[in-house]
Amino acid sequence: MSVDTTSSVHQTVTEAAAPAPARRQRRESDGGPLRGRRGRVILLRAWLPVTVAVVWWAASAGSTSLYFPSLQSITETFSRDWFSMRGLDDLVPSLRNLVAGFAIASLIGVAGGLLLGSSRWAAAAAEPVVHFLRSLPPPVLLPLGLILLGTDAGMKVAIITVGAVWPTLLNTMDGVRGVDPQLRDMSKAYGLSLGQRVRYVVLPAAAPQIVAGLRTTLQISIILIVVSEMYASASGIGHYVLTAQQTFLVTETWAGTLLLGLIGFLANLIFGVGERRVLRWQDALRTNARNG
Amino acid sequence: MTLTSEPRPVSGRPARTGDASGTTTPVLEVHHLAKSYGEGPTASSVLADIDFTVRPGEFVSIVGPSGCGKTTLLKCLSGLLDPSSGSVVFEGEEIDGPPAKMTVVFQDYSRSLLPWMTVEQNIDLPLRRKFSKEERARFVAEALENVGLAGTGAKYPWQMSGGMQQRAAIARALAYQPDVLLMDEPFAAVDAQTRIDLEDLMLTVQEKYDTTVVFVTHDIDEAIYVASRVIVLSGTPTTVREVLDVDLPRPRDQIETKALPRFNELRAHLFRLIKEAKRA
Amino acid sequence: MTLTSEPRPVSGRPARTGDASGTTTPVLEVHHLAKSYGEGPTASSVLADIDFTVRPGEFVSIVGPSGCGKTTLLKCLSGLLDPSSGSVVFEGEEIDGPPAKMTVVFQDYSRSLLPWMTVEQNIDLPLRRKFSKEERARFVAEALENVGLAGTGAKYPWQMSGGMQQRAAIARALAYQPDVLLMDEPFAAVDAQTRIDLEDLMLTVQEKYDTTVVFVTHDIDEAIYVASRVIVLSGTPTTVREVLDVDLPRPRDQIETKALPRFNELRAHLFRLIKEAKRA
Amino acid sequence: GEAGSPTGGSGADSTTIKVGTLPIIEYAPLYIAEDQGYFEEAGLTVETQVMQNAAGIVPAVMNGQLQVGEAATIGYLNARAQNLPVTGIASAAITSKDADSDFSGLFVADESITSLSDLEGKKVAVNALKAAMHAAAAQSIALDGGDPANVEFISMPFPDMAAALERGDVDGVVVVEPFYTTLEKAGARNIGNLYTTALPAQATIGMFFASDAWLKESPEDAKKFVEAIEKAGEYAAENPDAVRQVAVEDLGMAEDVAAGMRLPGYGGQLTDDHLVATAQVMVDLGFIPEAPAAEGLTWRP
Amino acid sequence: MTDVAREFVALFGNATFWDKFGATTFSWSVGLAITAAVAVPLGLLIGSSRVLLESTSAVIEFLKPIPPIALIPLGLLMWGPALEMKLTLIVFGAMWPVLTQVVYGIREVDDVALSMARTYQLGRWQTITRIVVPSVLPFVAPGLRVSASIALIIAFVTEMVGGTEGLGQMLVAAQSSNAIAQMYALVVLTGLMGLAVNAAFRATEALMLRWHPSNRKELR
Ligand SMILES: Nc1ncnc2c1ncn2[C@@H]1O[C@H](COP(=O)(O)OP(=O)(O)OP(=O)(O)O)[C@@H](O)[C@H]1O
Ligand SMILES: Nc1ncnc2c1ncn2[C@@H]1O[C@H](COP(=O)(O)OP(=O)(O)OP(=O)(O)O)[C@@H](O)[C@H]1O
Ligand SMILES: [Mg+2]
Ligand SMILES: [Mg+2]
Repeated sequence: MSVDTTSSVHQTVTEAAAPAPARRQRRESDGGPLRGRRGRVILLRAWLPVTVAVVWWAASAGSTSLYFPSLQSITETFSRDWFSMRGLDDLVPSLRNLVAGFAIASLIGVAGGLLLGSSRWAAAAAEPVVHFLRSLPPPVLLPLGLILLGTDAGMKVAIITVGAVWPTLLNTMDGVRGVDPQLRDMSKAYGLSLGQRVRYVVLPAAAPQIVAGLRTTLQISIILIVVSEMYASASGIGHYVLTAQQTFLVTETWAGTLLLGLIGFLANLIFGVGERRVLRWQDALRTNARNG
Repeated sequence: MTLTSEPRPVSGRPARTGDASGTTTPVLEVHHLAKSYGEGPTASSVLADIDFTVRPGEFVSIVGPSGCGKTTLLKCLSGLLDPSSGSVVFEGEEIDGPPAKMTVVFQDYSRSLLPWMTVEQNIDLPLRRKFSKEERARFVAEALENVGLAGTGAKYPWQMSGGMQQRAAIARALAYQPDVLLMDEPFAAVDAQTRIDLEDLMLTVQEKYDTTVVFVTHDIDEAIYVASRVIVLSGTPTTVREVLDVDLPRPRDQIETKALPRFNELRAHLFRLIKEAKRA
Repeated sequence: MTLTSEPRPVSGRPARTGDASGTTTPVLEVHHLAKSYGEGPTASSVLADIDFTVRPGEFVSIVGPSGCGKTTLLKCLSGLLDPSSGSVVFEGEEIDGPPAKMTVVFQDYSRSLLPWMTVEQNIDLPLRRKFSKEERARFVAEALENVGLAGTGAKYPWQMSGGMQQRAAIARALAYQPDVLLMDEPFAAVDAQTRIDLEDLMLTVQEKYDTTVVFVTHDIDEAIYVASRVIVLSGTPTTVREVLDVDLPRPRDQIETKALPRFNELRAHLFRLIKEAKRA
Repeated sequence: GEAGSPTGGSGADSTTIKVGTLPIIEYAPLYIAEDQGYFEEAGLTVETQVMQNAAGIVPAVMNGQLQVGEAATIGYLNARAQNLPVTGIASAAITSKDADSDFSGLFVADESITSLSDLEGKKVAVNALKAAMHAAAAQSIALDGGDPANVEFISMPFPDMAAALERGDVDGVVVVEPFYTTLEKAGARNIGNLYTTALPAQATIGMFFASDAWLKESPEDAKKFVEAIEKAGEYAAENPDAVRQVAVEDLGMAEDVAAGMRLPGYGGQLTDDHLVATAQVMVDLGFIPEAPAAEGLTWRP
Repeated sequence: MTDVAREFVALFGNATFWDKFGATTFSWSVGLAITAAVAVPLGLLIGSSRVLLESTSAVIEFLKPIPPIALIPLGLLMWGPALEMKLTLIVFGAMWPVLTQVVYGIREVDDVALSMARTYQLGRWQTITRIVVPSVLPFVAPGLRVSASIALIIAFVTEMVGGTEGLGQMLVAAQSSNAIAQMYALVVLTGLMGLAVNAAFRATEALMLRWHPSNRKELR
């Protein structure tokens, strides 16, 4: 069950107008053994990436194009550069910065969003600054970061944090503002404490929106690994990609890009596990509404 | 409320000193209450000029045509809405936000339960600040039992029928043990028999814990059966059309009380009032 | 439904050929309907084995204790839920998704209205595929008028009281002019006088357009007053406990009909049944 | 000319050439050719496209959207090392006349660092890694007897270097004008003039290149362009004030800064020899595994 | 500080500035419009079909973290420093937040409202436009605001690195000629542009989401 719930919740929408026989069929096959269903889900998830990879591999085989090397040579470079000690040297600091930057951005985003979402005063005071800051290109912020924070890892974490915090902040803010007024009334009428309101009412109510924001924060954090290593770096994935780009090492650039994609993919898998935990009730509710 | 002696075990509230019709200080006073929604030229006036008082331990019903402002009034009483003018005084102090000793059963019950918590957790949540863990477990179980939901505490609200959700919301309010309980059409979604049981439950609770209850209902029999007074609203903009003293003997009984000629008189009178109010 | 002659102006449905108690083909047949929620070991059976039929133009009430499965049954009848076993046949064909000629007034009225549309737009929305612009404007206004909401069409649902929202949902269903109308406690949130008016409105509509109505209610008087038959459910798992023929003369009248001794007999009988059902 | 778009005479028979430019003083001949009307005389209309580095210009030239690009010699050689189909056509700037007039320098703040080889074990900021300034600094350190492998080079934008040096984030910074003057004024010490140290006299440090396809297709246009640029180079070598004027008018530099700054050398042709020598430096430093083939590094009309 | 302010004011008297400003604003707004036009329907499509969602999730998650900056050389190779390249990169970089938000928003559609749609035979189109889209709007709004600033950032960066017409070019020139004050004047300008766009979004939202609890007039 847990495998397909994240997405199957959307079924209802299509069902609203789907031709009836299709619905009936799906329901019947749903009754099959769990193993079969899980197998189908994996198949469903894998067919497109596998197809893309195969087509890419075939189409690029023996490529002489300078900017579009064959997938084979990319994967060879990939395993040469990333499955090695030197690879670890590049990977470890980048991933550490990513995790730290994402974690801090999430915390600040949620906490700040809660504050700005619940207090009109705070929002009025802080919003102009927020929207000003979030429009500054990180490559421009970078020099500022250098000046303010020096060249060590702290600066890179700060760049990731500052660049990636906004989606979570905005989503939390909007999510908190959108909490059903009926629930607010209920919390007041029962004299729930501030902590209880936040923990049991506001956060769960805004959770779907917060989680959506966190996804984007995660995505931007990974992108910002590269930007944060644009300057003042001598190692790291971003450093690798940028140096490869500057020195026209096209295959290496592709290999680095591939790595970023992989990191994104894996990070989202991990994220999905946590998300299912947080939104379990919502999944259950939707599945329930569908199956009745 | 301060003249009392014998403290009650559970919520520590003092026992009632006299009959509900006695001369104790009112627990709730509504003075020239007016409320309109919106501002400026688009403002629509809902409550015009409402005045009444509720004595401690009293059971007051409020009736009035749909849309006349009963929910609005209850929200003002509970401090959830600020009146446009006039005031609500609770235990001698003007209200400004919901008092801790008061709570509300909302008309829109399905949206006042948290869908991410089981029914048990929903009921338990407001008790956390007031009671120990054991007490809470007992109160939750008792409350569920009382509203006929024993054994369904582990369900989520959205796994329950409309009537069950409504009863869960009532159970939450009962377990909270407020001094003053405002209820907005709390039995609208339950069947006739359950309704009767719940009416009697409310009478028992009110008797036992001396809870003050303000009760909005559309059911005229119910309004009379449970109450010591019925406030009839008419509108709009809404005013108090009449305050009806329900001079029926206590304890009330579903068969006997409703068979009394006086009951039928009150009933007929109330019905006429509402009919007129609606026409107005 | 195909044996008819004289087409009706508005929705093009044929006029009724005989009395509701006649021998026409049923419009709805429920065969051995069972429904459980959940799957595997955690499944909970709600409806056990339900059988009944509804003839065209008939007004059927369904009563039963809170949580027995009335809403579930209505959702199965409307094709919103697939039965776990058994079938629902609508006009001779097994149902598989909501038929075009049928609609539902949901118990959870506040969530069935779209908050981003005014009440007028909410009512208008489903009419767009069926009627011209002028017709729609007329039907919307008529429907609002009928439920006593004339002049409030420009409000958003969340600017209305609970009872007003519920009436708006009813207005939407009426304006849609379905052949079969399923209503789930449609008057639960309105005051006594409005309720009476709406009951009579439903009888008029049903009479005038020959609409088939299946009506869930908790009000026993209401169940009898409006219906030609009352289906009593008991549970759980729920079965049909009794189907009561309401042999009261038509046209019905709020005072006269309810004063009939037969009415009181039926009432008492029904009450007993529900009481027993609840105990079960 | 107006910043960014020196468009010349637009006669009916004039050919348009788009040039990807780097907004730095090394490429002044382009603006001078425009200002002096050399392009117009040759029947060329030149449009410029300001970009940040060779990594962007090279693909745009390969694509054919730009006909000519500017690159530091090292950047160009990097591209050639990967066999990209571009070829050098003209020299833009060469090393300054002598060490004293060299417009590149390595600045330190720490008293104890007096020579380039003292930087071993230290942190040095350059504007980009494996690029011109990095190579010049590393080679200069090597020539001073130090091992550049023991120097930690990091990249940093020029404008931030002064602050980083002051804060002690880095021990040395590698700059060119106008940052040279800024640092000097700020009291930092220059311990080595890099280009003149690292490279042979008159070596090309900035150059123009074009795609092989375009050179094959329109050798006539290329010829006209090269001639105009070379003429402008000579002019620049003789008229430093014209260069300073470009700095102010086309690059947006402040007038006082432009007036006082050191300039690179200009003039001369692009020759294979210079490129081969520079490529050897890159190989020595380990920037590229092997030098690109010597022939075909430059195109002559 | 005063230098920055002076430069800032000076910008407005500078004809080149207005050209570049126009170019940046144009590509940004067109890019954002395309982003919305692509991402919203795509999100609706993917989000409302389990098969599509499951099938595409791996590929999408893979593409999302690819920095547009890494694609600039490829873009230049294919289009040169032209508007197409800039728009492509803007759309590629800015579509993900909107897409993600739409996919999440679809889960929030009330099932009672959907049941209503089914019984009233609203059909797929009406269901999507009248029920799904309005329910999803509160999710799209912050997504679009995030995308707007990402689009602005990408516009700037492609101008800086990829040499397309716009303020980014001015920034590069300012940077390399040590015109620090002008550089920061441009930075402040981007921030203000972001601020202006946000205000525009707020106003539109207040109009389109009038019904949403966050915009209902305070009831107290
Ligand atoms: N989504 C669901 N998941 C699991 N169980 C459910 C769900 N919906 C309803 N049930 C259960 O099914 C039973 C019948 O529910 P239903 O809503 O049909 O009752 P009802 O007769 O309409 O009651 P009421 O009069 O209170 O509205 C209840 O016991 C309820 O707990
Ligand atoms: N948020 C709001 N904004 C504007 N008008 C509102 C709002 N809430 C209620 N109203 C209006 O105020 C009036 C009274 O509403 P209220 O909910 O208090 O009525 P009620 O007496 O509780 O009715 P019911 O019995 O139907 O629940 C109604 O006419 C309604 O339209
Ligand atoms: Mg109300
Ligand atoms: Mg129900």
